[in-house]
Amino acid sequence: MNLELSPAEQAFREQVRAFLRDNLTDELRRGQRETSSMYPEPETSGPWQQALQRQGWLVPLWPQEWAGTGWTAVQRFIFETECALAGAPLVHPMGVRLVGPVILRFGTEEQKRRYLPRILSGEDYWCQGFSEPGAGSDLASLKMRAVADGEDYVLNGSKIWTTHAHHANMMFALVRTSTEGKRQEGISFLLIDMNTPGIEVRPIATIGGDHDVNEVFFTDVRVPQANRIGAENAGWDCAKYLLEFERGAGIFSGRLRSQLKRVRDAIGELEASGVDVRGDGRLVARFGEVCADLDCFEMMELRIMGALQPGQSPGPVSSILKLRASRLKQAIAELGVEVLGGEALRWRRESAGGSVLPVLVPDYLNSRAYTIFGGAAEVQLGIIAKSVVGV
Amino acid sequence: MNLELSPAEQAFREQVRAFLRDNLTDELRRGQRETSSMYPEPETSGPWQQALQRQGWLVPLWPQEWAGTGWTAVQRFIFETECALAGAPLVHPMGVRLVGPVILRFGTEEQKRRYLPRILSGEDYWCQGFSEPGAGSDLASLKMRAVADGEDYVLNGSKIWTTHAHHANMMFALVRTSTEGKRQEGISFLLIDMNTPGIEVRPIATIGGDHDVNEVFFTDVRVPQANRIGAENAGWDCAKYLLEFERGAGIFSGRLRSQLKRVRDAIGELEASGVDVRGDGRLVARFGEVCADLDCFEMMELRIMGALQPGQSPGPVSSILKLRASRLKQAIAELGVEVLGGEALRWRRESAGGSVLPVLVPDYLNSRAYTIFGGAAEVQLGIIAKSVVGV
Amino acid sequence: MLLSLTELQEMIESSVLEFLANEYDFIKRARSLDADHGVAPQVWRAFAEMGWLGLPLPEADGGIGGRAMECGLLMRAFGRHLVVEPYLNAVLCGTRLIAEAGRAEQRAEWLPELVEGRRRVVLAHDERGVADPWAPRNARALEGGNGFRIAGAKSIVVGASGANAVLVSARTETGGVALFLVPLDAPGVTVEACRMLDGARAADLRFDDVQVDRSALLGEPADASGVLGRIIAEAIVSECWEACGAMKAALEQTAEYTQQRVQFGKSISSFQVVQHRLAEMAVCCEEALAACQLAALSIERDAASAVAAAAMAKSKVGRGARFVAQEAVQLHGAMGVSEELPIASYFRKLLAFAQRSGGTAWAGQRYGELMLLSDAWRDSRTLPSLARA
Amino acid sequence: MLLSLTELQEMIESSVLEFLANEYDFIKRARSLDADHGVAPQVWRAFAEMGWLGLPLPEADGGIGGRAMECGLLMRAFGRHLVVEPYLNAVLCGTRLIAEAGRAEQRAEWLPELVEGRRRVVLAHDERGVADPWAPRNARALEGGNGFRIAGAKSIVVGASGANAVLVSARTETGGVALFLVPLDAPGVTVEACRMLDGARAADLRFDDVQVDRSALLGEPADASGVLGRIIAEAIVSECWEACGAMKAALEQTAEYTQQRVQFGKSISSFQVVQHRLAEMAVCCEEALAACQLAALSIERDAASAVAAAAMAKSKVGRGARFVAQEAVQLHGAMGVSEELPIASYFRKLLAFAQRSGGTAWAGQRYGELMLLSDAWRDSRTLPSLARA
Repeated sequence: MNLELSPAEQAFREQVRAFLRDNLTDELRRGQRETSSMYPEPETSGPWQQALQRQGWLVPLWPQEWAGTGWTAVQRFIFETECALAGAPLVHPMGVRLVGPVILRFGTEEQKRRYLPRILSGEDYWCQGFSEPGAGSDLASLKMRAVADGEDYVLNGSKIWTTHAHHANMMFALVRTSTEGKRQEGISFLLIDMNTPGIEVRPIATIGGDHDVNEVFFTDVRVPQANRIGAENAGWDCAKYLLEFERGAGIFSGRLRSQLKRVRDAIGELEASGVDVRGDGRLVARFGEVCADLDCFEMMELRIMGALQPGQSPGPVSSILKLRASRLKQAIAELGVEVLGGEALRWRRESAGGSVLPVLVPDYLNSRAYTIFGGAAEVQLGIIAKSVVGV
Repeated sequence: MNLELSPAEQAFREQVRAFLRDNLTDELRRGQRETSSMYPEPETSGPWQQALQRQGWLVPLWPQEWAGTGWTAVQRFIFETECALAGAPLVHPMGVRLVGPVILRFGTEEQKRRYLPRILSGEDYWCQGFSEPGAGSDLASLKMRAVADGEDYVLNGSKIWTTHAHHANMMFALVRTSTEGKRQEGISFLLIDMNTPGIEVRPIATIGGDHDVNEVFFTDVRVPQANRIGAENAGWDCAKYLLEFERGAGIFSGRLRSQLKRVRDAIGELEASGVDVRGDGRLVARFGEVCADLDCFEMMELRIMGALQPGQSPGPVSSILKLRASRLKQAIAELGVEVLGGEALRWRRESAGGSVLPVLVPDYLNSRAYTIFGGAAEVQLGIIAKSVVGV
Repeated sequence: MLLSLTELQEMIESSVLEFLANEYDFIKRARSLDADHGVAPQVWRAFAEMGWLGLPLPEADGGIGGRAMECGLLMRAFGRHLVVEPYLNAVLCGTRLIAEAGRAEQRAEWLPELVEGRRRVVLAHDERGVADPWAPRNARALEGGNGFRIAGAKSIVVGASGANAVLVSARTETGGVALFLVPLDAPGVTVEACRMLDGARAADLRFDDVQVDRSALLGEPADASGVLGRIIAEAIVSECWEACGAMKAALEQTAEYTQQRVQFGKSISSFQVVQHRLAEMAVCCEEALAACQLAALSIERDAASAVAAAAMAKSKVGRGARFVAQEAVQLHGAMGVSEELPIASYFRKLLAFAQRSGGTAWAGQRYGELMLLSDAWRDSRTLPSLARA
Repeated sequence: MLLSLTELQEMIESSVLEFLANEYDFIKRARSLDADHGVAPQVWRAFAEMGWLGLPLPEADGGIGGRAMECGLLMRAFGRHLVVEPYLNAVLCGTRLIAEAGRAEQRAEWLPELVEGRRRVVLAHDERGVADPWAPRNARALEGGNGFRIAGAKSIVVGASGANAVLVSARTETGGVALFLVPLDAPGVTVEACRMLDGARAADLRFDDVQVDRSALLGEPADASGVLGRIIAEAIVSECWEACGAMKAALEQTAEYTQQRVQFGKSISSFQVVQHRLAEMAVCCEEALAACQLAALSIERDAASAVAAAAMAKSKVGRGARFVAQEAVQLHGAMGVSEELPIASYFRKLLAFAQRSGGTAWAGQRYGELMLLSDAWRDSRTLPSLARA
């Protein structure tokens, strides 16, 4: 085992840094830095996606004939880490990391030719229609009906917690096309144009005060059956593949370190204004513990993700990564609030002069969602017990 | 609500203090102070039991015709608190608090006349035969057989975790007299002379290095049926009553504070020898938090136990007291180890000159048992969820 | 010893709960959230009519004579309903300080209108970067002419926007602390309003050499640190009671939600981990209540114990509040991080509580320092202390 | 970058595990527990035969040339089997210091016999009341005559009883730190043996003006704090590896026990709270392993990072060790607090680990101080650091 970079890896790292130097503007950096919600707004993520696409680095994990890079897992770790530490925006994942791979795997040639280029160019902005009011961690209990009618499906029902539905022009959704048999067997995977009549998007206010998620209502919405990916009632396979693919895609440690930088910068800001933050030994100790947690997470992520072969998924051990990443996110955010002390009582003072202080409280509030969405902590613990411990 | 003592309560408190001044010798205090296991040795608890018995204060909760004191709940709280804070030994509870009340409630007149005076005098030293290798938290699954044969039962099987069985001349035990019907319905409550042939006591070494508990083996042990309390197969009622009575009997806050004193004394000892303990802000904070925990526990215990009518049990809320008392015990013990720092690496240096340092590590190790014995923390949480929260 | 509530205490608690249940449910609460300065006029008027604006005042001043316990019960109900109005800083600090420390003419001028709800005075004490509520302030009052010149800044003063005057704490040249009654429209006072994490309103105040008459000095020209320290301690205990009410409500709502919410074919309250989590929350709530009761019942024993009681309660309730708030949100799932249910508001309320008055962790350390310096902790904290032989 | 073990590493790990599985199961371990000085002669001999007594030494010195990773893998296996012998303080500290810092004649005199297991030298560095392993010592060495006079006391020196000599760290008159090779039978040395929490043996040493020749000074008469500081850092990382092995074994035994133990008609591993607890323990074990790997792989990057790597690992592994140890005992129920199963021994081992070398909490604070002083934490800790534009 060693962490030394080979000459090729070293050269690659230099290449990434050069790209970041040339393309990552201060404005894009600021956009990411001032984001307290899960994903930056399209005006921040969009231009960055285009820069990556120009460079040919937008979709490292796609097949090479579809703009994939063919990188090794270590290269991808280097790339993600360098981008995050440089403060680059997060690319909105719904197209490139979620629906794209599903279309690549299960779509027809025509579907690929139609959707993939628009995903790469950013022309389509996607949202995910999975959760429903009654179906959260228990996704298979979803109820939204799609009834075949001629060449279309007619959709009735609603989706909830739909991130950026208010920005999206396309949605990929799981819908119920049959109520026969096992619950998983009556689900289909549909691509839906958000401009179709009968779709209504209602914003949901969230704990941190951001508008991130929505409820989306469907009333007699007609979607061509041609927009179905895979066979009818085989949507659960698409969903499983999507989740499996995502497990092999996320590299979080750089992003978490970048979040910790924001906390460290807040300490600097407060001290510059005369507040003695580091005089508090307990806070220093907490900073040390969070740093140690982060360092170990990074090592664990590198060891697991960096050892993958192309197309390989880490398997159940990814539940450990997911659990720890979400808790670390929360721990860093909580440290930010501790650093603020009484200043945390202030709600959303406007950011002035690039101050990071106003973002810390919303960031903490929003961080509570990280152990809920995308497989709650309780679900991850159940997987770890069964698959890692083996009880 | 107020915490002011009435003149009568005040006078009672003075009376208790006077008694302690006159009867609690330095030797008894030291015996308790140097105890790291759950109960002091008989040479410490015995003389103190006799002093209490002489004063008529040994069994406050027994009926007055059987030496009970008729105290109010607040008086009992005052008594227990004053005794604990003065450093008085813990009275061994097996006779006076566990089997005594069962005999009082379910015993025949003859059984009462035979056993109760010997409990009060300390002539009989009791141990409890409930747990078995396969029956811990799930007590009703106990298997030790008692087969009727003439006027006797013949006992075969074993009991485990039997505290002070090596000191005891008597055991009260739950035995299986029937395998029909529900598991709880085939259990009888027996009093067993430990000198009966066929009983073998094997010491069990424990994590803290003390000899506290034992395994007790029974091979064709003949116990007169006359030693059964209550009807055959009705022993579960006795056990339930015993547990219920015990719930209304324990006052822990003073004992916990006395344990904390030992930790504070250790700080003093270490500082006297040149170690700077209080320079560690984290330790100071931890001391403050443990103090706060203890204060609140005391208030909670006073509010719940001090409001009881004679014979009343606090009900399921006692699970909160039990849970918190056991965790506080552990927290105080853990604080003791933190205070020791590297000195904790030393195993059982002989106590010299009344030093409390050697007792702290065994105390911490033994404290881990408090969330296991007598209703594990998990069992208490289940009761709280069902009966206090109501889910 | 009396371990149950007195009649007066029961009456106060039930009347506050009844009023809030009718007039301050989660929907009606929006009136206060949206009102100018976070004070719905009809609510503040009702507080006056119920006598609560004089709760801590002696009957001679038009009050009810409530002590820490009575104030605590009211604050617990306020916490349960997430009351937005600045009752704590206005009534339990501002009004009470005037009643306890004010000179006769100050009392006569202010108290009747404060109790009737026609004016409001809040305490302006917190300063940026000074966590310890009892530490000396940086604001200064220099004697000169026929009065004082006040210079300094006060941070996030709850209820300051919309108040008629503030009681500014400032160091005097003799090294003591004095309180000054300063109208917010006095020349040199800058008021920058802000919204708070829990929906209440506050303001940052700047005093640029504000000239006040000698009559602005609260009370006799002596050191006010004694009365101020005690009232800050009581205010901290009151804010613990408020948190205690919010914790209990969050627990109840979570227990109810987990019983309704079905996943994998059963209510999530039937999962053992959920049950244990709810049980842990219930334990935190019981302990928090005990902390508040102990603090309220022992805070008046002597001056030295007031700071200790406040630090003790803050440490204990603060730690429980963090756990209960986080678990309440977690067990609500996505609903917990949205505004679809009140639980997010409880989370913010409890976070605000934890950050206030120096913060939870600081309180624990302060209590540790106090306890390691004295031997008070060696005695029972419930039984009155007695010289031990 | 290589993210799997090298052949050498795999060979070391499998041979150690194989040896211990055969020769050091929980029953055979009693040989060492009961042996004089906690060292079973046949075990120490076997260590020598396997080459492990020279593991960290260059091949030229009869060693294997193992670095932090190789030593870590061996220590992890030692932790798994709760090895009692003082390998860490004898080989990874004593022998290694002589190899790295000793003069040619010292190396020639000692190394062959140390590697062959015929003699043992341990480091005597810890002093009562000095938690920070890198802080200056109170023991002093005064130059005089043809040598030095050493005065001071060393506390709980692991493996000292039964050692032939100790390496004493002491402050010299120039303010630096020097190491002296002192035989334990030298006049003025008092050895008070004691048993340790984890079953190992140690001794308190007192040096009452012990006169040693100039030749007792390890290495050239220069400041040894550099090499000593680095080797202490590596020793702390090694003790983390050892804890990591003990944690994993405790987890495995607990998982197995909960599957066998039936209560209320089912194995307790089928209770959801037990499953989640085991899962949390497994997460702690994975993180601890990552901490050890990262520390071992980065500790040699530069001198400054050695202390940081050790503090990081100690903080992380220490916190996980506490959780795993406590939960392992709790899930074992009464079996966990008895000596009927090995789990109580694992608990004591992990407690001893947590208390060693300044303790877990101290390590976290130290790491925080280091990280707040430098900007090292801003960069990836796995990718080699690079000047950032």
